[in-house]
Amino acid sequence: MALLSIFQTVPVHYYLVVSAMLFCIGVLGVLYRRNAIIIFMSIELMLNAVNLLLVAFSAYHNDSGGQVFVFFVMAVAAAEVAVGLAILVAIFRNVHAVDIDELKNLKW
Amino acid sequence: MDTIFILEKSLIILTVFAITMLIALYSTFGERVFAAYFQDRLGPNRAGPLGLLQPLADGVKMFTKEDFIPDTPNKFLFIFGPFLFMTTALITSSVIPWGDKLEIMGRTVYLQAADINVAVLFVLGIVSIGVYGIMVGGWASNNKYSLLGAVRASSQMISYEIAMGLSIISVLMVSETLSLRGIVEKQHGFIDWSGKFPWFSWYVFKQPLAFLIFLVCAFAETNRTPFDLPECESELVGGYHTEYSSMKLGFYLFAEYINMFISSAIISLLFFGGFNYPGMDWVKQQLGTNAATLIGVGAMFAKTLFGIFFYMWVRWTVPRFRYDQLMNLGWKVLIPLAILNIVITGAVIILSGN
Amino acid sequence: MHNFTLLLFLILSSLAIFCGLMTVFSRNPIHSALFLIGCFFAIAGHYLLLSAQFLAIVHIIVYAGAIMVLFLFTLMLMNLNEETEQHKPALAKIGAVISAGMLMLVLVAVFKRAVLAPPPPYQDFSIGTIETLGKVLLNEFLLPFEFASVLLLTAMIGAVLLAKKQNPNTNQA
Amino acid sequence: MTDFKAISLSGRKKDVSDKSMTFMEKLYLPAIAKGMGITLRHFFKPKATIQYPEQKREFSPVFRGRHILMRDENGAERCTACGLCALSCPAEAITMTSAERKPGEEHLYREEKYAATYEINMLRCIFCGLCEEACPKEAIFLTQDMAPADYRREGFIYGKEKLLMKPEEVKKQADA
Amino acid sequence: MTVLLLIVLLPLAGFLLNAFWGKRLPKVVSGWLASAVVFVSFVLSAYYFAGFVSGTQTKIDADIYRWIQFGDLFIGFGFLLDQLSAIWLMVVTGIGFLIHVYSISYMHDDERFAQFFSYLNLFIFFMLLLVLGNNLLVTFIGWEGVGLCSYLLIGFWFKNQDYNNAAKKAFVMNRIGDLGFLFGMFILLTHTGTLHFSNLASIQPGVLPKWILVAVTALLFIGATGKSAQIPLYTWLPDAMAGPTPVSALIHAATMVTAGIYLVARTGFLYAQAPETLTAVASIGAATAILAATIGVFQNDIKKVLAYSTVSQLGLMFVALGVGAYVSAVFHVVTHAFFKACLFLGSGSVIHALHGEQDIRRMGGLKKYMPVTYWTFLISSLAISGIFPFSGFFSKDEILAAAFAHHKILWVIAMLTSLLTAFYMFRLLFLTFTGEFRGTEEQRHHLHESPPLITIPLIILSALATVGGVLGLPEFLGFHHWLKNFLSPVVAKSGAHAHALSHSTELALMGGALAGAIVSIAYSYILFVRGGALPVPEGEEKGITRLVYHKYYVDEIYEKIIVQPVMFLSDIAYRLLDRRVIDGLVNTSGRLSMIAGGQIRKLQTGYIGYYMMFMVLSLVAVFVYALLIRL
Repeated sequence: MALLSIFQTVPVHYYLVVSAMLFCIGVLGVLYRRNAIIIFMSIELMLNAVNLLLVAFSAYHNDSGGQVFVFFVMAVAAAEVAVGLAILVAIFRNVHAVDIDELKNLKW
Repeated sequence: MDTIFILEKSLIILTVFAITMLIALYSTFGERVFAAYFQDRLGPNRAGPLGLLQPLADGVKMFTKEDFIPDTPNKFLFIFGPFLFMTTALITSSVIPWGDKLEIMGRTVYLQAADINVAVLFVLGIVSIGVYGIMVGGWASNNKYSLLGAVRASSQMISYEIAMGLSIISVLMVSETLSLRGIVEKQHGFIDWSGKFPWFSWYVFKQPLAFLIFLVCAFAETNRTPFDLPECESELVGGYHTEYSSMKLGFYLFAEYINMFISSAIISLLFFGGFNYPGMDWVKQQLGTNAATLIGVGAMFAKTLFGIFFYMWVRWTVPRFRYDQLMNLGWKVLIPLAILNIVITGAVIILSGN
Repeated sequence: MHNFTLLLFLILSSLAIFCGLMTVFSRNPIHSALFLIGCFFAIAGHYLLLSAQFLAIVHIIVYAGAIMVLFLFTLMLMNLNEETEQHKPALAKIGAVISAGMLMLVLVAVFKRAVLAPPPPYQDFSIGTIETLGKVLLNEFLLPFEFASVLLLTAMIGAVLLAKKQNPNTNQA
Repeated sequence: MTDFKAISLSGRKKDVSDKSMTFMEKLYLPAIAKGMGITLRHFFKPKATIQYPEQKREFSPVFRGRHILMRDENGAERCTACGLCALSCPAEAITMTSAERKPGEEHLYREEKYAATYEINMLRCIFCGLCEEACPKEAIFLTQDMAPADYRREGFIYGKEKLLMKPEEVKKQADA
Repeated sequence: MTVLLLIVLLPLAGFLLNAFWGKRLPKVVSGWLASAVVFVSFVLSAYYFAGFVSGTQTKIDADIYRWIQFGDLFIGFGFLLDQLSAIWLMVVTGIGFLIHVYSISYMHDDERFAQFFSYLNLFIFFMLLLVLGNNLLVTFIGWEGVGLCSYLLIGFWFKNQDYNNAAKKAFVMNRIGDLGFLFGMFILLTHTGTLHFSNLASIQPGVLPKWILVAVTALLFIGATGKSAQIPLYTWLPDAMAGPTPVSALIHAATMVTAGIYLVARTGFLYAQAPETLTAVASIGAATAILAATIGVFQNDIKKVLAYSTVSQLGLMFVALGVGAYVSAVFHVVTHAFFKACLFLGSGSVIHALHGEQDIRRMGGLKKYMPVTYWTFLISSLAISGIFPFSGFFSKDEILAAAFAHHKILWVIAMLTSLLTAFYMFRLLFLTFTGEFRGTEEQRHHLHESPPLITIPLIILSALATVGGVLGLPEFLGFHHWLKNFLSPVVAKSGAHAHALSHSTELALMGGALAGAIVSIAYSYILFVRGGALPVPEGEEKGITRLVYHKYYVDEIYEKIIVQPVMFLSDIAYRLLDRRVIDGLVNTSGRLSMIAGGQIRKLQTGYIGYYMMFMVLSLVAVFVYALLIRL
């Protein structure tokens, strides 16, 4: 059955705005918090904002390439989280903090 | 979407829900009776005839006990945990095909709440969410034993999810579909005459290694003995539900039995042909579709109930693992074995030329 | 029906944004993580709305089932609570909000100017199915797919190496 | 590896060795299957449970249960409050006070002297039966009954009203 | 082509094997491995050579791959094998193999045995590259490569500072010559656009301006003087005797030093168009020949005598080239390779027996201790002196005849040189092998004939020195000059005009030379055997003798007029330019960036939050720019 496109009711601009908002919330989280893990989560949020837009435009252009891209983004996100959290755990073990304002020893 | 369709689906959903609850209810009873039997005892038999009203008595007890909430900063999460665990346990039953089709008044009714084409993935997804119930509840309890139990549960579940998913992949390679109904239909009957030489059509005979891995992982995912480390009494008092009482504890325990039921159902779907039974074509010819389907439903439930029985049987046979042994088994044995199984399956598929 | 879709979209969007904001502003890191999970579920709902069923479920499995569990796990292991967390000075917070708001404004302004092709009258619902995706993934994108697998393997090894406790006195792992 | 052989008293001893396991043993599957077989066998075994209120297990003939103060064939108390039972009791559970029989009480007490009160603390009693042995008048016996449970400690100090043989039992005893 | 490539690559493989795994191999294995690869190369070369002799083999000229290409410029990496290179192939691999075998015994006590063989193999590789290159650039690679190996091998015993200096001297002198070579190539490349021999040869006479031809040939000849030790760049060769004796035999007698001859012969078509250069070549060759011969008369070091003899013989060859007698030059190269290699190896055998003693004043009477060495040495000395019927007689006579035909003065000088040659060679022979032993008792006690691995190459080489003359029997006596016919496809174009001398004149020349040689030998016999004369000790020379003994003070003159001014200039440049200007600039820029870094460093607070804030703000700025300005 040929259902009507979702974009007849929900203009694709809406998705642009929603993902822009999600992205900016992610940016806000990165700037606002000092806990490295929450900053990490905010980065995930930004990635997901982009994913949402990719899927939306994949549907908009009837092209599955966008969804494949989302797939790769997920793979990268998973790898990033695995390594990033391992690094954070290692840092926590050494300095007992995941506060980015305390982790400033790399400036020299 | 016509009204009858909605009505039909609602009926099925309600039935499935009721049956799930009922079976979970009587699993608690069954657990106690079977435990007794394995220990040469009789088990509860006083409430009602043969003790069949015992679950009701338990329920009444649970509801009437004091609902204790510890001094925790996360009261909402403390209440939310069991709720979440219960919900995720129940959601899975929506994609399970309980039987083939019935023909009632010219309509073909499939005995399944929703036949989605990625059902296997759906099940995996829901199972992966299930861990939150334990984590949230255990963390919100504000108790180190609960937290340890929750951490153990989460690491155990996400570890064994991998092996479970990998073992399913080899089944999917044979069945070439992600729909549970499709997988069941691929295991039609009991003997498969279509190949070069006849062989059992059930996947337990085609993928014995995958079955074994999946079975072990199912035990780990449901936190059952010998993988019941998250609640192991001798180390962690009660694990993640140490602080729970009354019906919130009841939900946790109940959800565990629902999980057992669902995982048994999935094992029977994936490996034991679900609602298939030997001679089903003959029965269909002789007695018609509806009768054959009903017998199929019976077969499905028989397999599932045997699965539950098997859970209890194992519980009273195999001792609990140590935590490092558990992780070693998951990461160093099951995952490599599952990957090996995928490779072998792929090789066989390519060599057999289809 | 159409209004129903729009309503669903609005509900999911507001849920996602609310959960996103709560992720940032929750004082307790674990609450942040839980709100982020909620946000991911809303996004998964969006995917379903866009008829990307496979991606929706993979999204749940990967993000909710694996990544966020890892986050929660780490948080619980470190036992980070709101009492232990330091917060930025108010000035920095205001600066953060202003910066993010500026970015938001600029992004919206950019998107407003975007010239898009006319919306398709009919949607091809087969692009989100696992068959189509699998074919595209293993034909057109085979090499990136392999690279992704290598990336994950590398990440796994790296994570194991990093997380391993290094004890110079003993050789045991 | 020292081949260490110990003497097995129970006859069920197995020699323990720490030799490395073979591949089949490492799989554990045969061992698990064997274990499952054992549990399944027990599943079908006859059950050892005795459903108590309905079914009761026979006591052994030498079982020593709660005490009873005997009456003679006429229904008179046999006890003369001589105190030998209290003296012989290792747990010092028995206390009594004696009294002189008044005229007209001959049908109640067999001798001139009788126990006005007779108490046994059932929490102290060890059911050794020495009182039974010591009694010269065959007045106290340990029965096959069990001392029933109670909610209060006082309830376990049995006075004469609990210990004394019921009048209707005199007939039964005579028959026996 | 593959086989050709194999010839070149086998020694390279031997070098790599010995360089990387040589230390782990037993000495015997690494030595024989190195010899074997050269032997296989020799066999393969012989296959080609036989093909050329029988006429079945044709010229090979092919590029292996496009090496340098941009615009019109194209230089391939390729090989050229014709009769001329085939002869050199035979000489290099054949004599190289014998010397390898000889070295196994000679070097067996050295701890860097495998390294020595790896250098030898590398040298053979570069030499083959030099000989087989089909354009000047490939030849130049080989040219530089052999120079490098020469440096490595001269300084092989680098713990001795003198040896190191000798190696450096050889290297620097060669560099000066190479500079000429390079400039010659540049000029050629600029004006012809190609370096391939085949393309250069096909350029018609008159196309190139005369001055270019003269300049190119002169510059190439400067390169040749460096490599072949001619005036003014000859002083490195005697010093190069610091290297192990097999090195002297291989590099400084038989192969590398003939590279200059090869280069001139190869580019003969250019020289043919520049007679001015040819005259210069002949003059320099003659001057070198007589100068080196006179110095040789008064040398007391056995290897130095041979070294000056080599320089002198090379001068003779250049005379032959200068008068256009290319065939004679090549002929003399071949025969010279035989007897000079034999002489060097023989001297090595003597040195070996005397445990490193090189001064002939402390030798004598070795004949009875080392008969094989003596006899082979004698044969080679006869050959170099031009006694009939040894090979040197024929080749030297050809050169003399050609010189006579060209210009009488050249003939006189060449004749004098050959007389002196006969004299000092036999002086050397008599002082070394006859009379009484003048060394210590210790040395006498250990005197012994060398082992077979040393004597067998000596015997083979002396046999070749004896019969080598058959390659070019004189035509005027009615014989067939084989070498001339063999080389005719290559050197015909070079315009080697057959010297129009009558038979009687040639016969007279031949007789005169022979007679002169015999007289010289007799004189030295009277002087050193009968008279028992000994060279005067150090510092007691008088008059002209003293001048000659000190090699005409050439080294000292070079020191004064070239080295010291250069050093002085360098010193000034170092103090002024390097220290002040260049170092100052570098240090100032470094200091500036340090100061700047020190200031900018304060931006790096280490707070990730600030960095991210900057990132976001920059992003905003970029977007604003894109929105407001671009759109």
